[in-house]
Amino acid sequence: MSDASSPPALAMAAPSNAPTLRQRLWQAALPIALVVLLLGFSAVDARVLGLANLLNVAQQTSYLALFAMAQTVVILTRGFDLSLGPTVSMVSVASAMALAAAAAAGLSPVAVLALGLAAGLGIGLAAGAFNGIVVAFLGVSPFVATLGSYNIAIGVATTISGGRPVQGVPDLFSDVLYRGSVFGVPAAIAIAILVALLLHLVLTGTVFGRSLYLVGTNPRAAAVAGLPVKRILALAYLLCSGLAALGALMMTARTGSGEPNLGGSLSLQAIAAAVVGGTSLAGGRGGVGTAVLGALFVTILSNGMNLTRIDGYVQMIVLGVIVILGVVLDRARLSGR
Amino acid sequence: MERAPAPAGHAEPLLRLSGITKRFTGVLALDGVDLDVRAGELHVLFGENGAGKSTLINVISGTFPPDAGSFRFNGEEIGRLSPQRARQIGISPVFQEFSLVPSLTVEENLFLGREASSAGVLKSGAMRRRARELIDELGFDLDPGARVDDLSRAHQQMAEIAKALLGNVRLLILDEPTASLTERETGRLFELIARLKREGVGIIYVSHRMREIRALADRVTVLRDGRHIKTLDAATVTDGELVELMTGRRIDVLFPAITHAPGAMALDVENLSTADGTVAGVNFHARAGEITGIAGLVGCGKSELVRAVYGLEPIAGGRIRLHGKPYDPPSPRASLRRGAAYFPANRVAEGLALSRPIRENASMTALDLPRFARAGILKRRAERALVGPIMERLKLRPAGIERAVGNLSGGNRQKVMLGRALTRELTVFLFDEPSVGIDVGAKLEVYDFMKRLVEAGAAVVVVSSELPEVLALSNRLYVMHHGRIAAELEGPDKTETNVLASFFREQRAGAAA
Amino acid sequence: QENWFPMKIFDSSSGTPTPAEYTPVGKAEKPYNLCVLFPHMKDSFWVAVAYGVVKQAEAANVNMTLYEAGGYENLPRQLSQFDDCLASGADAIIVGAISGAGLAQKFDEAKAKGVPVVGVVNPVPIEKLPAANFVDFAAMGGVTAKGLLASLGADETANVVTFPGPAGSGWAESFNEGFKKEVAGNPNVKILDEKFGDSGVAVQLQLIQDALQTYPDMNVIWGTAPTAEAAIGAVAEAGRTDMKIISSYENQAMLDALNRGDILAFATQYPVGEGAIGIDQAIRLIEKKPVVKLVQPEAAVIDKTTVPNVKMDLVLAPADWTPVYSVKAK
Amino acid sequence: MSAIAARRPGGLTLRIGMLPIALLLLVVAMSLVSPQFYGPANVLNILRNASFLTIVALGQAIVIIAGGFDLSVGAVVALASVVTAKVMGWAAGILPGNDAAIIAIGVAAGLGSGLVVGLVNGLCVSRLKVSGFVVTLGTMSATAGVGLMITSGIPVYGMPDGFVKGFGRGQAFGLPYAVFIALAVLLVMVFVQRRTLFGRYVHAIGGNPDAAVVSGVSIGRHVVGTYALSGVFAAGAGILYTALVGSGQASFGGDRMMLQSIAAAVIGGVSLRGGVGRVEIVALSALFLTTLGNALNLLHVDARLQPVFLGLIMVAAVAVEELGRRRKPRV
Ligand SMILES: Nc1ncnc2c1ncn2[C@@H]1O[C@H](COP(=O)(O)OP(=O)(O)OP(=O)(O)O)[C@@H](O)[C@H]1O
Ligand SMILES: Nc1ncnc2c1ncn2[C@@H]1O[C@H](COP(=O)(O)OP(=O)(O)OP(=O)(O)O)[C@@H](O)[C@H]1O
Ligand SMILES: [Mg+2]
Ligand SMILES: [Mg+2]
Repeated sequence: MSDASSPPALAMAAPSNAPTLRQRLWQAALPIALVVLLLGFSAVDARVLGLANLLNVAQQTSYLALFAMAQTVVILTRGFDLSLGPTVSMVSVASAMALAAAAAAGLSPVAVLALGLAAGLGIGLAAGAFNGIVVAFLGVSPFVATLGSYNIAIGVATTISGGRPVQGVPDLFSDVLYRGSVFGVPAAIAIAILVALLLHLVLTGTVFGRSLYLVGTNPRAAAVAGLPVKRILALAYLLCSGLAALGALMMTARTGSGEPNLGGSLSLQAIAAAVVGGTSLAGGRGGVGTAVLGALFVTILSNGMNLTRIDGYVQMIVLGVIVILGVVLDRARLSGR
Repeated sequence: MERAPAPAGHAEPLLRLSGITKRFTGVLALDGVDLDVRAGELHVLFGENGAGKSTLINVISGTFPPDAGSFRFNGEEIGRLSPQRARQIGISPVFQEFSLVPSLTVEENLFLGREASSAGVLKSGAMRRRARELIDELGFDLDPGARVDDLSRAHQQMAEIAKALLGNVRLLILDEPTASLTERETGRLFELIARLKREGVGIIYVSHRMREIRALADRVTVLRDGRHIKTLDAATVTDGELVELMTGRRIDVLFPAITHAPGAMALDVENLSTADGTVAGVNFHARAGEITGIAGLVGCGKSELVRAVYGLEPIAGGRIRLHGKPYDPPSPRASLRRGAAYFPANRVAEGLALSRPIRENASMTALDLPRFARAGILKRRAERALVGPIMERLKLRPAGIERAVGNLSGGNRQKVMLGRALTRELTVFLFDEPSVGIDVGAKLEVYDFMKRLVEAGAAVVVVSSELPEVLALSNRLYVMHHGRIAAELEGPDKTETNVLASFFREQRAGAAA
Repeated sequence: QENWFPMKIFDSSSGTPTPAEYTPVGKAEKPYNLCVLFPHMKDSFWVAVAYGVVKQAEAANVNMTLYEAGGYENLPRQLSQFDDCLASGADAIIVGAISGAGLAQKFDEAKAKGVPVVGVVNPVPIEKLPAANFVDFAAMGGVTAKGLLASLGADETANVVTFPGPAGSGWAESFNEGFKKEVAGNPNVKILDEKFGDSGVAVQLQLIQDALQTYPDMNVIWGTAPTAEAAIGAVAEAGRTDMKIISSYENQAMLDALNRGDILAFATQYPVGEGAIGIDQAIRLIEKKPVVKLVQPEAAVIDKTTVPNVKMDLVLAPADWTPVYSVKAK
Repeated sequence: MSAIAARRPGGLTLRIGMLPIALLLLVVAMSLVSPQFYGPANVLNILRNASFLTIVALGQAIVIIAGGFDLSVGAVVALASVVTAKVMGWAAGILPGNDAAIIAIGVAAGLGSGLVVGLVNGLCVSRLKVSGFVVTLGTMSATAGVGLMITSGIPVYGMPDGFVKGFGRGQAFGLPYAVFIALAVLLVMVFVQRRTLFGRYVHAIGGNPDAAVVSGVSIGRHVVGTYALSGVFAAGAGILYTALVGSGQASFGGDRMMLQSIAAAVIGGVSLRGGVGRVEIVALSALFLTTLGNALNLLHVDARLQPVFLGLIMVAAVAVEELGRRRKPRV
């Protein structure tokens, strides 16, 4: 048991193979940083830890977490999706137009809702199919492929909406997807938790999820081992855009209108959140946990800075520094110091 | 710990290591290792996979700083050794995992880190000439302008060796240099080694091939579990003793006696050509219950042949039949479904997902089976229950299937690959260089594994550059040359002389044409 | 800042704009906490609004915190900031909305919580809010069109390419519509093309250069302030002295350019005044004092002839003023 | 030996790539359709705009070839612009009339600001061992914040006429100075890539960092070098923009320039996995992207639909190249 090179206080902690207390602490570095951050902010303004604000943070996190999870699916395969933001805009506009048209046509509420959801998810999946086919079957690098669809989605979103918010979304839509609640949990949070659980099951418990990690770690080995690499890649992009579309529908319910610029800078924000949480852009490492953790981190940071009244430009600088520090912390965790 | 006594009156050895210790997370890779190497001596490092040979070499060449121990080179105490410094003082390593940059040319790689330049500007002409000279001098068939990622592993090995020999060499380190070379290149390398020894260069040599150790070694140091076991004089030690020191047990035979019982035709290839022309009009077949060997010089297309059958090389023409049924076009997934599996030579690039656990790597080829997944949902408990015993059976070390494959030694990585063969019902096994880089004990296990497979009625195809291996294992042996079958040898015809002769015949015929 | 007021406005609470004068209440009864949300602070237009906000908050002795979303592409961030304002217990929220429609749900939530919200500068659905002050962007587009028409000689023709701003922003489309509607019936004005694009000088410059090639007969450039800024150099380089440049909104560069004679005119909606009025409306709402529900500043086109009569301190912040993001009550 | 030589991938398109062909097709087609396209003023525009992009993309390409990623270039363009303008304004106050000195000080400050950001990027990447993507994502945000903080978003004026009228809008041999600067930068970079140790090491580090280390290449120095280069180049583009427009603007560059510079590099054959790419093709690709944008404008394509075409053509160009290049995997 006595291991000369490990710190004396911890030498008895565990057999050499199990993680030591110190390693466990590093494992939890990011969550600990989160708590420290929250406590720090609440020292400046006690409202940060108030129930109202915590709920607010949870709600804000749920959207970003959803998008970060979407990115994680493709980042696992060594890709990323630059078109996520514009896809969100496109879905928002398309679903709002469908909802408005259906409501105007006097369809039953269920039919209106179904039509809106179908239109949104449909166009989202179409974007995913485009990315998937171009990346997997045409062999174009994810950057170029999704930069292409980024431009296309922007064009489609502004063209079909005429560049203006799409009005006339029935209240019903927001009542369900925004104001609704499940056992007292607001809809957005409930949906995000549900998606997180399902995606976690998919990533860890299904052949598809396993394949994502294997393909991301070594695509050639995966191909030699007979995994349908192209199909897996295409499905990853499809799933990514599907999740993005779901997020877009929730955001549309939040705004109550179709917004041609809703996605704006979401692509990078979502990638950043995923990466800060510990997802590796080199593929094969990360998961639902890293995505959610990253989203929480970024959200708490900006919420805290807002509540403690830090100037806008200073916030940008702080955010930049913290993003780097977050990842340094994560690396320290990995190297298991 | 005993050492072979140094010849009297001999000055201090070229290299003297004492008490070298190196720890990786969770693994003590080197535990107080002593080693000395004299000028003009070839010193073999011998040990099982994971014994710490490569780690020791990495320490000597400045890649890893040791955690403890002292280092003297040429009579001088060396403090902090960096790769640059090591090269400057004449330590030249040939790494097991090559130190080549795939996107650069051979020539650019040869000079990497030691470019001829003035004021930061490269002197390309000088370097080109020097590279040409060196390759000619070594007698390698290597194009200095070729990009490394266009080369076969064998040619990459040549480039790696050439790289080490550029510049002033006082201590040459060769980590399994012949693992993917064939007889001819191996012969060239041995001539070179002899010359360097005459010039007073010290050589550290790692190999799992007894024949080579016999032929080359002056002294042998045996490592086990990161510890120095013994240093012996090669002239006075027997193979059996070495193997016993290495493994801690007796191993009498290297190749198991395999009872071949050729049965139904499992794989039948007619007039097969690949799109890139490396395989041209090959006819060949493999029967159930026998091992079919394929031998040939480097670049003859023997790997491409089985890769094409498995579905990894685009096919230009010809016909493949698996169990009598036409198979067109092949793809890895379909091959596995039909019971044919391929075990690639390059395990890092094509075989394994290094950062994933052993368990996932082993079950990778069988995720479509109901025993591992139903309706796309993994059965993780069943997976653990299946993979665990398989790895135990293959004597994976260290045991345990949740460790990342990247932390295993070369031989153990090979075992993980072999483990795949046991995760699904297979009838045709295509092995590409199955024993590259694995130790004697592991080799025996691999051969035993093949023996069990054929004796259970499977068809096994072994592609190998190691002639003794294919000769001993196979029932029938094909010799390939320039993408064609040069000979098919069976029974008493299947001798080393005949194989070499058929290379030779073919060459003469080629020259005449 | 006593000299800003009384300020000439339209009272549009009833639907029809009636000319009126606006005067603030002065000091607030208590140092309330006001939250101010802006789309961004990346040009002198929003800095001018901020100036009005800050000065009025100081004058009224209230606490004020200003958040900016970093650009029109960041609606989700503005939504979060709105939530943060509610969570931090603001007494009132003043919003320069990225998208009025997009924030509509938030307005309902604030109403449900009893927090008054005032829309400033950017249009918002007025029925959702207790008070707002903004000009109709379409009307502003129209104002600039009137300015152009007024400058045309009897037999002069105007071949216009419009550069309204980023597609999908809403405001760019509205300005453009208003402009087009106003010139629609006029046989002397022809709209050759509409070039949407990010409202940065570099992007606009490229669009203008391309347009100069595509439409050799173009003689009017109408667009955002960065458009006009970029146009000055591009037009000079192309040697086109006949080009008329009109900007749909104001900034420091526009004022300088006008004074130098580089541009024909720019429109203004008195952003400093709008910011100040927004604060005052919020205080009135908190204190339940009478408030003008919809204030519309009198938008105007400023050209060489009108510039001396304009109250410039209602148009732009002083050049030496650096934005502050929060005001503490004394 | 000859057999091997013959087996190496060949064919004209494979060696020079699809891009020059695509560019040629675009130019020919546009010249047929629209006479304004080859008008001198338009050619001038294309070349000038391509110059800005080329300069930024060359720095980006070097970073990517070394296995990194520079998201901060857009923010650096903006920062350098406002720093240059501010410093020139300040210098004009203390050295009235001495235009040459004012310009020199301003340009040095602008380039210096880019260098600082580049050094921070490089040091963080090499010291903290954090991926370039994350580091530059952070510095992008921080740099943009600093740029806005300096100016509050308000354009900065007060640069000497010699800088704006003389340099920014000046020409030599009928071409803007920016074109010559871009050309010079390109030539230097071609030389650096082909003929210098730095270029060789950048390729080696991107191609296989472990091999580079054991071969005795010091990684840190060269990684820092690539980011510093990228920062300085982006700053250079920012200064050129400033001279052209006549004011320092925090709105220059931005995400758009960042994405475009990476797109130019990637479409120009630089692999995001590192180790592969040639700067002259990157320059060609910058020219292609600029010409494409210009063509869509000249063709009167609706502004809202332009991105759709741009996206499709971008993907198609790379897909065709990829399908042509598709080769078997090697062991
Ligand atoms: N980078 C590393 N991280 C963690 N463990 C390592 C690392 N490299 C080697 N090891 C471990 O160190 C031990 C010695 O490995 P080494 O590669 O030196 O063995 P070897 O004698 O060269 O074996 P082989 O004959 O298979 O090449 C092994 O247990 C291996 O798992
Ligand atoms: N002298 C050479 N220089 C460069 N490349 C070569 C040379 N000789 C062969 N090659 C490359 O090697 C490829 C085929 O060699 P490879 O070694 O893979 O065949 P193999 O005989 O099946 O392999 P192995 O002997 O390793 O089992 C050819 O396509 C060619 O590109
Ligand atoms: Mg080894
Ligand atoms: Mg081979």
